Amino acid sequence: MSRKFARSLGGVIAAAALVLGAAACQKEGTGTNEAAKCEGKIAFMGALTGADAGAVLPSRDAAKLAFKKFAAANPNCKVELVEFDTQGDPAQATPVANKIAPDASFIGVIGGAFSGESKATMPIYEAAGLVMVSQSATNPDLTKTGNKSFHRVNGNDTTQGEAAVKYFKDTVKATKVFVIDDGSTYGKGISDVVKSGLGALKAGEDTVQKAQANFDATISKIKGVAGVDAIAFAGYTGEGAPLLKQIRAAGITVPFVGFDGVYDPAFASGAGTAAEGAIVTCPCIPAEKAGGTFAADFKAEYGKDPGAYTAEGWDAATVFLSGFKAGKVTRADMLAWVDAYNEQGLSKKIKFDATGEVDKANVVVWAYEIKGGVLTPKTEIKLG
Amino acid sequence: MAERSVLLKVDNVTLKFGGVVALDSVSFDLYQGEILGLIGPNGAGKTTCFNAMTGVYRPTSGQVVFDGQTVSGKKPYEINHSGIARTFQNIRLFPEMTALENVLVGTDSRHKVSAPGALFGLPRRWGHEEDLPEVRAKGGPDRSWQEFKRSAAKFFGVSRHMQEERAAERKALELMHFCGIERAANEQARNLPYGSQRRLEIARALATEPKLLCLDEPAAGFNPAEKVELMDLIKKIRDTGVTVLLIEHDMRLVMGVTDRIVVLEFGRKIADGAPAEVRDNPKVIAAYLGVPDAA
Amino acid sequence: MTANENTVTKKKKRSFADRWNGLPGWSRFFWIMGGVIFLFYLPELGNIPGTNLEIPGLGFLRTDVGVGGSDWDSILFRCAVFVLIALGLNVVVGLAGLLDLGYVGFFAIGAYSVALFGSQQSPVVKLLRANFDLAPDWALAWSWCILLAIVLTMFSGVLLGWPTLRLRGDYLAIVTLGFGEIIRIIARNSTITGGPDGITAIPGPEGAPNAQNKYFSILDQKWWYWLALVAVLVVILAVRRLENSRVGRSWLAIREDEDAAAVMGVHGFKFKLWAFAIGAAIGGLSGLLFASQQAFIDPSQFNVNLSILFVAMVVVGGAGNMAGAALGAILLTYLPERLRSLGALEFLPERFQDPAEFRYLLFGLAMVVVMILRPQGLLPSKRRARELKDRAQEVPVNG
Amino acid sequence: MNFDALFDHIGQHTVDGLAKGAIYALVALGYTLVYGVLRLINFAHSEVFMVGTFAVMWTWIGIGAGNTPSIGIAILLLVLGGLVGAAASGGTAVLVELVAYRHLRRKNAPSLVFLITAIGVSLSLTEIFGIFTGNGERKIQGMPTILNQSIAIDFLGVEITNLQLIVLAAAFLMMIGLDQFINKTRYGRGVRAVAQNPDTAALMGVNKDRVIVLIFALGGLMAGVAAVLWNMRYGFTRFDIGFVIGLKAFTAAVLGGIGNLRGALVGGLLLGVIEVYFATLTASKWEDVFAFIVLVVVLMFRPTGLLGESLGRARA
Repeated sequence: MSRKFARSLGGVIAAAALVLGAAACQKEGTGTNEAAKCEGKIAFMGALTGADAGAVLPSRDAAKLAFKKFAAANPNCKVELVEFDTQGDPAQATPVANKIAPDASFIGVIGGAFSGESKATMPIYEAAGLVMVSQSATNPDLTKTGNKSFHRVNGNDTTQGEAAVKYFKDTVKATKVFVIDDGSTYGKGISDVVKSGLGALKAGEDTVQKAQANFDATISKIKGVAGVDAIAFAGYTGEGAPLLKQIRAAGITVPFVGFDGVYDPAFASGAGTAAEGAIVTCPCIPAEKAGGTFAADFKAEYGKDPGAYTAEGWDAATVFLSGFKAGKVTRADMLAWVDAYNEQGLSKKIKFDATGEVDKANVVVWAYEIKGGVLTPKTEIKLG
Repeated sequence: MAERSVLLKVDNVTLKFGGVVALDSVSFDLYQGEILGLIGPNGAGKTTCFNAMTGVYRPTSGQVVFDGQTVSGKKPYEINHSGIARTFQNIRLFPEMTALENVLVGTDSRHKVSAPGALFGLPRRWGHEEDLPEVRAKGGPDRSWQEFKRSAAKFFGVSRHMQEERAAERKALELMHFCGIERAANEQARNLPYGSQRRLEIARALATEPKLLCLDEPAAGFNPAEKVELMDLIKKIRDTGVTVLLIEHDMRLVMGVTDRIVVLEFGRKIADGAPAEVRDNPKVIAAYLGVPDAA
Repeated sequence: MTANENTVTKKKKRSFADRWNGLPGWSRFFWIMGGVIFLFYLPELGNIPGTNLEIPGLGFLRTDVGVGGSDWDSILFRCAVFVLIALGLNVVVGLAGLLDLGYVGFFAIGAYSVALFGSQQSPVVKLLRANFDLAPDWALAWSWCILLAIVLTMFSGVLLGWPTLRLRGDYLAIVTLGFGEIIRIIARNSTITGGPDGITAIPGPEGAPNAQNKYFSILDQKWWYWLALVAVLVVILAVRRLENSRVGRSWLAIREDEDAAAVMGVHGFKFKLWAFAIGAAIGGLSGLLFASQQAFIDPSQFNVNLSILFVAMVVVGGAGNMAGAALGAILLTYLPERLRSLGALEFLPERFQDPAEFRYLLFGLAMVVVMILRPQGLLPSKRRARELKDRAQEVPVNG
Repeated sequence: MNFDALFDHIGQHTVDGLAKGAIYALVALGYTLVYGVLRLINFAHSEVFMVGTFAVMWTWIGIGAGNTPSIGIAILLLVLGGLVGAAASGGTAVLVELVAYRHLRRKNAPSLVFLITAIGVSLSLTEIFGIFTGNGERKIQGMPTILNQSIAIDFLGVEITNLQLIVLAAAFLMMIGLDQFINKTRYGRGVRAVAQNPDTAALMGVNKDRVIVLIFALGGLMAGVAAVLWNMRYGFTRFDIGFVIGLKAFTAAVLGGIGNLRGALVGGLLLGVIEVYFATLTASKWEDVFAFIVLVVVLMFRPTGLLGESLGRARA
């Protein structure tokens, strides 16, 4: 009995010793001396892995390119772009934001790339006084919450939806439009604007699901409505490409208009010949129209053409980089800098209003046509 | 024979699976306090008859009346609550649970089992010494710990759930002792030797406090010495007032222990009577002709 | 006196569980208290609180070391929430043996009940205000939301269980899977739930999320972790009581052999329903904590893959054993996060350098390997021997 | 609920639904075969299908197939695709059995463990294809259109396209072939014997392991054929396509009665039709909800599916 007692007691004591008595050593001093040097980190937050990564990686690459060029031009500026992967999932984005927010070396955030993660994390950044500049979160509600941290350089879904309505009315001259969305925040947001804008011109609608693969039911529905002369799709490539392919295979040849969710080389390659002639609107300027050597530089760096929101990714990075150059190295200074920013960017003239939105008049919406499997700029849709 | 009360009445029970007739208008009575043997060649419908009685199958026609109530058509657990317990031909214990827990499952049949009761431990009772945990350690921290637990139980009172649990544990141990397997209480059921598993099944069935215990080939796989022990156990069970229905292949065992025998063949009853009469019944001899009587 | 005296067959090797159960009660008690203190210390892992000292080595375990990592307190919180889920699912899968592939549905219902009734932004709250003449800033208090979440999830558990628990195991799997999907699709496609946009401003113990909150702040997640930890401890105590009672015994009996249990008087359907309802309530509680901490939910966070991950937690850890289920939950939550901030593995070819990219592949392979090597899970369930060694001999002969 | 939209074109919707369901049915056979013999839900079967679609796609692209080749070449491509798909899917299925399940069976592991292993295998396969295809960006993969869709039959306003016809015909042919194989051949007898009673079958000299490999191969073969039909009809694949199709196919198998070959066909076709009907009545986003509700209702009244479990014996 006593041996057992000693053993049991010994165990308890040993455990306590392990916790308390382990060789403690002095922590390194982590003093934060914030000299006004050109120095700081910017976080890039978005889906870098996972199913939605394809929509984010091009803008990440553009931002990286901007940082690289800046570093080359300003060797005494020690700025760094740190990437954080959220997989586009709000639940994974909040721990990331909670890591970034208390870390004083971060001066700003590029992102969130998607609306959901932006919504989940912007109160955290606001509480920490960190400024966010998103390159691609398009949900209109994001700027309506009174959040002081959130800014975006891209146009929102309302603007794009209105542009699309205009395109249907003026260019396609459609009389019966079948509207399809994917039920996501993004897809539903745009399709609501389009549906109300079209009014009586809307002939039918359907909502597909994320990762849906066969659209027999949707096509069956389109065929059920007589005289459909245009189809609008608000969603992403994953559903858009197979949908378009199946629509064309079913012998429906009417114009197909997608939005920036399918502004993606994979949309054309995924849908193959069916994609020929499809229209994609995007509040993003054609890279070659963006002026400068951006498109060529991007291709030279990565060996591929710029994709969705590359110019915006560059612009978001530039907003911060010019701030660093102007000596804004604290969060408060950087926030003030971004609020007051007024420069011509690659994609548009960037000046944020009180809500963090760029001026609607400056948002450039382009219609692209898929020609020979490549998204080619067709026409700019001028908003009234 | 004095008039004895009928405990169970199998009344014209027929059971069909698709086109196959497994039981064909079988009728027999079971009297309070007797040991009845149910015998017959393989496939005669003995186990099917058990299943029809304990609610595993619902008879196609006819009924089973137990203790004045019709039980055929009721759910197995309801039939068990009304007082029939059984064992299985191919042992069906709860293999991952300890032997004691297996028996405790049986005792639960006689208690009200409710999740809120177990969770919140209400209602409580104060001041009864027999409810409190024992202090058994001779000294040292073990004793202090047990004393601490005892005084805690004294202070907070003991829930009815715990009282019943303690009583059930005592009863389960008694039953295991009764069946000669008390040493195995803390073993996992599947680690027990074969004979102990058979006995454990009997203990578990007895724990449900049955009026009628149905044993399905309890001696299968036993050696002669074990069979003798089992015969004693069955008699001991009957002496506690439990009526026993026994399916068995071993004629010596059946003849040695039963008061009366019912013989089935091809789903039909062919004989019914005292062991000696049945043994000499020409139909029974015909049925068993050429069939070795060992299992 | 040896501990094995009354066993029939002697074990050659004593497993951890045997050793643990062999310890005297008071020693177990101190170990557990030490463990609990350690759990509360975890947010400071590697540091000695109140000093500027650190314990070498321990800091390496945190997820916020290295580039691209996540906040350690948030991950601890997430681990705690998933442990809670694993404990709840363990009641259903491990104890009662019912394969529930739609557990995420209960998680979602718990999350939505606090979001829809507690948030100022929720359509339900707005609707109630408009129709019942309530104050313009009315919303259900957080503490009432807890009750609501538990009631709603229990109710939905019974609602799902009533028609389906009569089905055999494999059919139950697909039906529950469908249930999880239905909850998500409804949340996503109806306006009353906020649709795909989700719900923001979900309250916590200190009310709506606010940077000025003293404990449950937006920036510092420590208190959130401690809250979840308390919930975990309470649930462990509750489930332990059930597990060691005749309710738990009935669950095990059903799991082991449902027909035999029925013949022994166990009302199978009733206990399966209880298991479902209790499991659902725990899932709902964890959903509530998850939604409160995150302050924002949308339907995409509740997809089927999560359900499958939950089952994987329980089975990899060891179904039927709370410690196992908890271990599974911690490993499957923590490891991908730790792998994320491992940094580039420069000794590998360029294509393979980024461990973040491969973490789910590694995860899948690990699952297969663990299952092949240890089919019973990392910590297999083992019924604890009762303390009977003396009493067995006190029983009167011929009882 | 838009009843007009449904009833005005009910014939068309039915045909579309049947053609949609035929592919589910072929994949469902894989679940059913394995379940019928091993009482095990092979969750990795969805990835067996996914691997098939990729194999077929690479074959087509590899031999330089262009869009809509001449009819002869198209048939050749389809047949070649069928062979490659069957080989790839069958191979994957057998590999899963040999690498993962066999050890577990030897250890007599509980069925949950098989499930988790299957999920692990499934996740690994998905990730491998996700990482190593499409530039690591996990994009959808388009492929050449082998056959142009055209209307083959126009009967009372119901249009049946050539692709739908091929899919339906192929599904029925494979189904009949499999049925004959299981019921008429020596190998099939072995399968049925093991399904009914593995231990007795082993005593009677049936090589249980060989039978199990055979059923995995057969299930994979059916998934491979489903893959080539999928590629022909829908013309794309994606690393995570298996999950969506697998879930539907599994539902179909349960609906018809898992373990029952004909049940898989009935369940698949029925599920396709239900989906199209309800999508027409409401919107595509609700079709899964209705599919599952129908499943629950069917199971409540027929607890073992529409046709019951019958590859071996029906269980009580």
